Amino acid sequence: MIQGIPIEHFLVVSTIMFFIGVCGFIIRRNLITMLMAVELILNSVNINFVVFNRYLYPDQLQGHFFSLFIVGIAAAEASVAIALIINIYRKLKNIDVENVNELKF
Amino acid sequence: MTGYNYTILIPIIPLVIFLVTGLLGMKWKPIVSGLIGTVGMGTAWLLSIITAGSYFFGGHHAEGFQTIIPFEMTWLRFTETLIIKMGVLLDPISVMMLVVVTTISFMVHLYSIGYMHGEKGFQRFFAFLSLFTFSMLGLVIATNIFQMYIFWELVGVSSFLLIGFYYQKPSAVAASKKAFIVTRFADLGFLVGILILSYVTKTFDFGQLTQPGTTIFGNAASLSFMGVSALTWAMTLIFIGGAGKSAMFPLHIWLPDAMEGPTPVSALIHAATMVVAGVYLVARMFPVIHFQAPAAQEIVGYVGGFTSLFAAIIAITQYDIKRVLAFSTLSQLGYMMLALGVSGYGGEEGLGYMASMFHLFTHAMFKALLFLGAGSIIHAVHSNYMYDMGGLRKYMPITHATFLIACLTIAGVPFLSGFFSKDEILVAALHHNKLLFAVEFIVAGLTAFYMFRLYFSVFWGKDRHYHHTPHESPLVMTIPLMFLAFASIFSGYLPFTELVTSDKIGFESEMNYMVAIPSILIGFLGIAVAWVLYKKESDIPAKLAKSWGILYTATYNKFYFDEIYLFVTRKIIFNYISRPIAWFDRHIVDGFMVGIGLVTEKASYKIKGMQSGQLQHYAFAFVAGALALALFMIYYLM
Amino acid sequence: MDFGQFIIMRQELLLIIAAVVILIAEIATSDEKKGSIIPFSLGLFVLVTAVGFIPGQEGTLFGGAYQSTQLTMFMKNVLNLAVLIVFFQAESWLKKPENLDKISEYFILTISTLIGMNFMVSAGDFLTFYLGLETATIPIAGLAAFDKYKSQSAEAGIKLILSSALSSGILLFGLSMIYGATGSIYFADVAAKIAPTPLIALGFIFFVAGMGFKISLVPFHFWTADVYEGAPINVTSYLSVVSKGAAAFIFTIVLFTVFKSIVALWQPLIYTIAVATMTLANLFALRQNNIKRFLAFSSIAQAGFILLGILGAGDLGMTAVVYFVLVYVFTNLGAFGVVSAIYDASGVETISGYNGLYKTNPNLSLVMTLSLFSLAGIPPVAGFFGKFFLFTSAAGAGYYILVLIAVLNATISLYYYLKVVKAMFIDQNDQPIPTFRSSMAMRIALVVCAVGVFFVGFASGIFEYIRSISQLFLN
Amino acid sequence: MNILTLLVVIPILTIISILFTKDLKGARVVSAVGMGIQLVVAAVLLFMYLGARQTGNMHEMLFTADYTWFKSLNIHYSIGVDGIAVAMICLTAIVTFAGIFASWEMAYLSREFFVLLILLATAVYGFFISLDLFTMFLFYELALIPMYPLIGIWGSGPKEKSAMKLTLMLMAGSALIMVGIFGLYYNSAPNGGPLTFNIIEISKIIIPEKTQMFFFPFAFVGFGILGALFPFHTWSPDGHASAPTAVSMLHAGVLMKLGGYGCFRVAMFLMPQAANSMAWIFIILTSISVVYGAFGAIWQKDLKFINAYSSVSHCGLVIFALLMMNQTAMDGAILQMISHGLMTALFFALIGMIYGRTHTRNVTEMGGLMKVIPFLAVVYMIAGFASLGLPGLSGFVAEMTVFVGAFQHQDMFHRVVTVIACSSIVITAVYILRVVGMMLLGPIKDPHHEHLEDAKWYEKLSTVTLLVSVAAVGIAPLWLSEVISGSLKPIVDKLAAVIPF
Repeated sequence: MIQGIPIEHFLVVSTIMFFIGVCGFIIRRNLITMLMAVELILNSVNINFVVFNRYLYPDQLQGHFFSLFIVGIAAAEASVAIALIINIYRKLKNIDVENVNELKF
Repeated sequence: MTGYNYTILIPIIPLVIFLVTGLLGMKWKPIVSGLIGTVGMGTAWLLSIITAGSYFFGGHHAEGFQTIIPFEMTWLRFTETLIIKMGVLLDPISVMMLVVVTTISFMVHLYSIGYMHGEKGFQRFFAFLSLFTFSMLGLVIATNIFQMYIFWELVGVSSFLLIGFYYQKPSAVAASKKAFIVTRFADLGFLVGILILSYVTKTFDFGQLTQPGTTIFGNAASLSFMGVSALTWAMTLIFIGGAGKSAMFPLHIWLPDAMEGPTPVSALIHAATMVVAGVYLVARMFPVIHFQAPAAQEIVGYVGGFTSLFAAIIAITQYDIKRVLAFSTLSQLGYMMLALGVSGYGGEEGLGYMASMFHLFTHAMFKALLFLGAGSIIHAVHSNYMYDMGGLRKYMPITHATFLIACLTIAGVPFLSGFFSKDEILVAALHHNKLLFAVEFIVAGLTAFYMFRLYFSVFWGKDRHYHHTPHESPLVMTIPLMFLAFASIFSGYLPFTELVTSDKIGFESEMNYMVAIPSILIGFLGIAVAWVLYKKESDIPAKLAKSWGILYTATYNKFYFDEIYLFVTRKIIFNYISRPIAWFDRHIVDGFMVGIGLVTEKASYKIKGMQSGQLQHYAFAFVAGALALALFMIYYLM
Repeated sequence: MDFGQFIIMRQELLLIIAAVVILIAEIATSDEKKGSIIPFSLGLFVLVTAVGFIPGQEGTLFGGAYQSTQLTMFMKNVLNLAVLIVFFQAESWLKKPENLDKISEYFILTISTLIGMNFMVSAGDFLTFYLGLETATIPIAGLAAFDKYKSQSAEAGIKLILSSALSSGILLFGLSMIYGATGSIYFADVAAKIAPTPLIALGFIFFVAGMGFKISLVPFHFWTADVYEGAPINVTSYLSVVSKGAAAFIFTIVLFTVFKSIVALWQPLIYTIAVATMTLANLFALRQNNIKRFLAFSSIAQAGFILLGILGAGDLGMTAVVYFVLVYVFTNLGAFGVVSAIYDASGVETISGYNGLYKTNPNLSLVMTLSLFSLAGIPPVAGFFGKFFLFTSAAGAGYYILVLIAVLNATISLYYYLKVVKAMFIDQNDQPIPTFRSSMAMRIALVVCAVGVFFVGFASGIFEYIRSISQLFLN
Repeated sequence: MNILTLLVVIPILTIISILFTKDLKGARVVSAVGMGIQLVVAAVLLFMYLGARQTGNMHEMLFTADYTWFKSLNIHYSIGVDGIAVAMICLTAIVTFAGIFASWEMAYLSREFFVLLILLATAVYGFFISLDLFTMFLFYELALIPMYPLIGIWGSGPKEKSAMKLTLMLMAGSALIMVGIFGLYYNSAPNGGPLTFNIIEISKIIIPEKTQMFFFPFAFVGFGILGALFPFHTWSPDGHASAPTAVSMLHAGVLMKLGGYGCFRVAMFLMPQAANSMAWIFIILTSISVVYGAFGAIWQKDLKFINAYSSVSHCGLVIFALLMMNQTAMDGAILQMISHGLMTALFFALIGMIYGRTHTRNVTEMGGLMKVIPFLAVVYMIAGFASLGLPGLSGFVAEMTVFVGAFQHQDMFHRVVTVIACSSIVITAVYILRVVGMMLLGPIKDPHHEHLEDAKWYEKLSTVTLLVSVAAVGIAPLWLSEVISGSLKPIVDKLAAVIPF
């Protein structure tokens, strides 16, 4: 529709983004990078919402609105997360997730 | 049928005495208990005599004696027909037993006042005696087999209590335990027998069971288990019960040990009354056994015969006078059983039955006498062993005389009671089974021998060095002796053939000289041998014993039956059944339950690595879990 | 515009007002008088809670994005009550000097999350639901890291925020699929169009994963124990009761309304998760010595039990879940209250540290025992009734074997609850926790819990009321 | 107030009063008074019951009352008793009364002890009067849980472990019961209409056989665990060995009866067909437990272990008899419950008292106690006789009713196992006499035992109460047996109606 790009392409992209995000979250040791991975996931969701809305249900705006809210909340989440990461940095002097394992078993 | 209502008092009196002396006895002087007991028993004795008199001689009995039930109440109801009742049943054998039990019990009570004088637990002794008497009387007058079983058990317990009277003596405790457990084992047979019988007939009632021509056995023949008919099973099992109490081989082992009890107890329980309960039981069930389970009757006969021989042989070698008497009791009980085993039903055919009851009666008198005499001796000498005795005739004339009478009676010397009853048994055996007759004939000789071996070693022979000179027992002890001696002599003249018969109808019986004369002869032979060997102290017996070697040792050790039983109980039951079960329970069953807990706990430690504290591990589990669930859902549920 | 209609969301509005008032109070009070914010906030919240119980009006707002029914109002009241108890229990902790400058933060953050939860419970579409969910989650991360100077607290915060970010990402991914398949985010529209297609199934799984995170179901539960242990006790209790309760409410509502037509599809799924949750949590709980961590696993196991009620998929199931959460509020807060009181007084938070507690502090031990028995489902306390009705619900759907597994799990759980009881009553201790007297507020809270644990079960009226409003809601 | 409700209210009031007492003296007096009143109420109930039956009130349950509790689930507080329940209530009252006096000198945390003990009793009363499966289950679990602190706090030996094992095993049993109860509940209205937990209502319908076959094992084994069904009995030796006197008394005397009672009232009564088809499995298990328990007891040295194994044997006989499913055998089963309850309580009371003096429970370390503590020794001996089935004491009546009833079964298999079960009377005699012989008779082994004090008044009161009950049942069993079998009739009729004989 949009310049002849079929919906599948968007969805493939969003799915790839999602899994990159998930893998990044699982693999990367840096807390900030992990946060970024989460942002990837959220953005893949945004793509989904927008694309579904645009392609399948063009007569309403639910998807668009949803993605807007997601963007907003992602920002809030990121700010709190970064605040906590700073807190961790103060304690550990690094932000390597492997070191955050005092609580276990 | 009224007029016999007072008979209920006969068992009630000892019960009341038991309760009163048992609960309050501690508060009184000991002698009070003794007096109450004796007076009470005297009353019961009188009542029994009156009952017997009016029952046997109080009317016309041409068509047989009636069975009278003056009192009966329901005690426990299982089903519509299976009801345990408590009641009083009067028929010839029960009336006869009433007399036997109350007589002996009365005598023993009286005797015990002297014998137990100054013992600790004097009241307890009398309480137990009353308990026993109550139980025994209840057993005798039972109207149904379950009532009999109930009192049977009570008798067992009172026997336990009395054997273990000297409860601080380990041997007495062991003996009482043994007696109880062995008879208990036999009672299991009795119980199962009752169960089978009640299953087949749907009744416990003696009246219905033993009625001639009854139809309650209907299709009983068709019921069988392992190829043997149900009633044969039932009767054999019931006989096992009887055999336990009457100490038939191989359940005899408890009786010799039971002599650990005070001697009056031995006289009352282990000679005259309780041990004949088995015989009484078989007699009570006689019509059923005879008609419905002839195979069981055969067993009765052979077991009786074997026991009498076996016990007589052992008796020869024993030195403890009470044990000699105990084995003699075994032997005599074997006689009675054998007589029942060879008996027919009705009239002359039922001679064995009559003879058995007759012998039961006379045996009760002379065996009680023997025991009480032995008690008197022990009282004087303070030892049970023959080698501690000798020449006592000078010191204890009354005891000596009465003991001699008893020995003569048991040896079957003519015109004493034992002669008549034993003779009838031999006749009955001769008619039915030559083998058993032969056995009994030999036993008659052996009996005479071992009794006089005992008699001579105790009253003749060399004077021992006594700690203090033996003296005659007090009057309270010798009166019973004299009374029983009197009974031993004359009870043979009671017209038993007319009174106590298998079908309750009297018959005439003649002395069978073909049997009587040889048996007299063999009796005298036995006495003569004993005279030669034991009248004067000599080393012949010892030499003889040596020459028999292993056989003697085996006999002296009662053919090692105690050891076999010990092996079975200690080794097999304790070590090879109970211990493994206890182990199995602790380690396998419980171990399994505990194991579940342990495995859970182990698992809990094993999986702790899952909660590694690594955020990324969690995330991986999160995603992997979600994907696994998605796959599970999409592939399996859609 | 008719502003009168906003009365429908009065509970949320009241909370917002309360939060704002506390903020203003914070600004208005001088540094020396910060302590007085505590009684002020407590009083305010008592008021809010009380007002919540005034019967309200049903209705929808924002074109169906917000709905208020008797049931949701009741749920909110339960949550309010729980938060009230938590506040009372937090009083003595907040009074500590190191927390003096953060008092209002605690209240405001907590009330914020509560607002989020209220919206979540009242959600009529996935957007409101999502907003509520996030509002309810993000501030909690701040609360978890409340003890600024404790590394454990910081760790709890970071673990919570990152896990929750991931989980909400996955949840959203699922929601986007459901949106793609049905074309709507409104519950009512989605429910009408839902069908057992792979896309919806996938979306549904991701939704369950996201919710599973909040309710802490296996395998989405791993954060729970760490965060519960690291966070301050009064935050943990809040997390374990209020946050979990609210999530359970909305999870039940969504499953029972939106995904009603694919019930055959999700029942086996929930079954599996329930078994895994109960079993794994119990196995972990067995060997815990830190009482907070122990209660964390216990609360995971309890979540497994809640799933049994959900399996009932009907008004009985709804009733059972709501009732159980109500019971759970009193029960778990009773336990946490005691833990908190002891921690405040002596700093002990290990089970072995509780040895001999009964000798020195009998009343606390009794409240703890009562709560633990209620957690284990022992009559006659409320936990028994709560569990029984959950099981009734599952059995009604034919899941007898699951009920058996659940009750056996309850037996295992009894083992570790009894271990605590044993520590308090049986084990000897040379240096037991000294006798102390906890603050008035704490005592009030504990008494309320004890009374609740004792009487909620017997009071069949409560159950019947929930049943009636559930029936209203579902029909 | 309904007299049955009174049975629950009195103990609760007693508990509350105990909370207001200061020390041991107050607590025990209050408990004794409370349980004394309870005993009187139980006796009154018995006479009221007999009176009602005499006047021809032939309802299955008497003194019924019904209050709706959870209306939407149709849960009621529904109470009523038949002869069996009345008998069990009397048993409970007697044992509890004796138990209070047996723990007269419980100095450590005495108030808590009495509270828990009476709480246990309360639950037991509640269980027996319940007609509603829900309340029944509630009381059932309520009765189990005080065992943990009671054993754990006041016990001896490896008390925590034993208490835990006992509690967990019994709770696992109640897990099974719960499944059974749900099965009954959801099948209680086959023709529509409201589901019900009411036993009487459920008994009126016939649950499909397949359903029965599924739920019967749950309910039966669940209750069976408390009834010490082999192989789930292992909580019993440990638990009893560690428990304090009064707790052992109540637990073995009363609580284990809940198992047997439940087996029959819930599992068999409501699911007769399944009971019939599956009986053989459990008959084998129970006949094993009868013999096995007795053999197990022979080897033990600890008095309490001996008694615990003996309980396994005796309780096995209860379930064994129940499974024979005829009136006589079931009558015997109930009698056996009562008899065992009284007997075993007496035993445990005595063991506790002897232990309190000799400080050992190992029979091999004692001897000749008859001489030093004649009262206790004599009572122990009588209890032993009761246990081995001496006529005139309760054990005999019960066992004989069981054996005779079981042997009337038409099937050869049942009769053969009956004979096997019978053999336990010999084995019982062996272990009882072994103990009596070693411990009470013979010379005094330990010189420390030469100057022991004989029973105090409260100990005498405790033991004599039980002893008199044992003897009363044993001497005049007819009325009790009639009360029970009268109430069994409707149950047996129902069994007979659905089971093709």
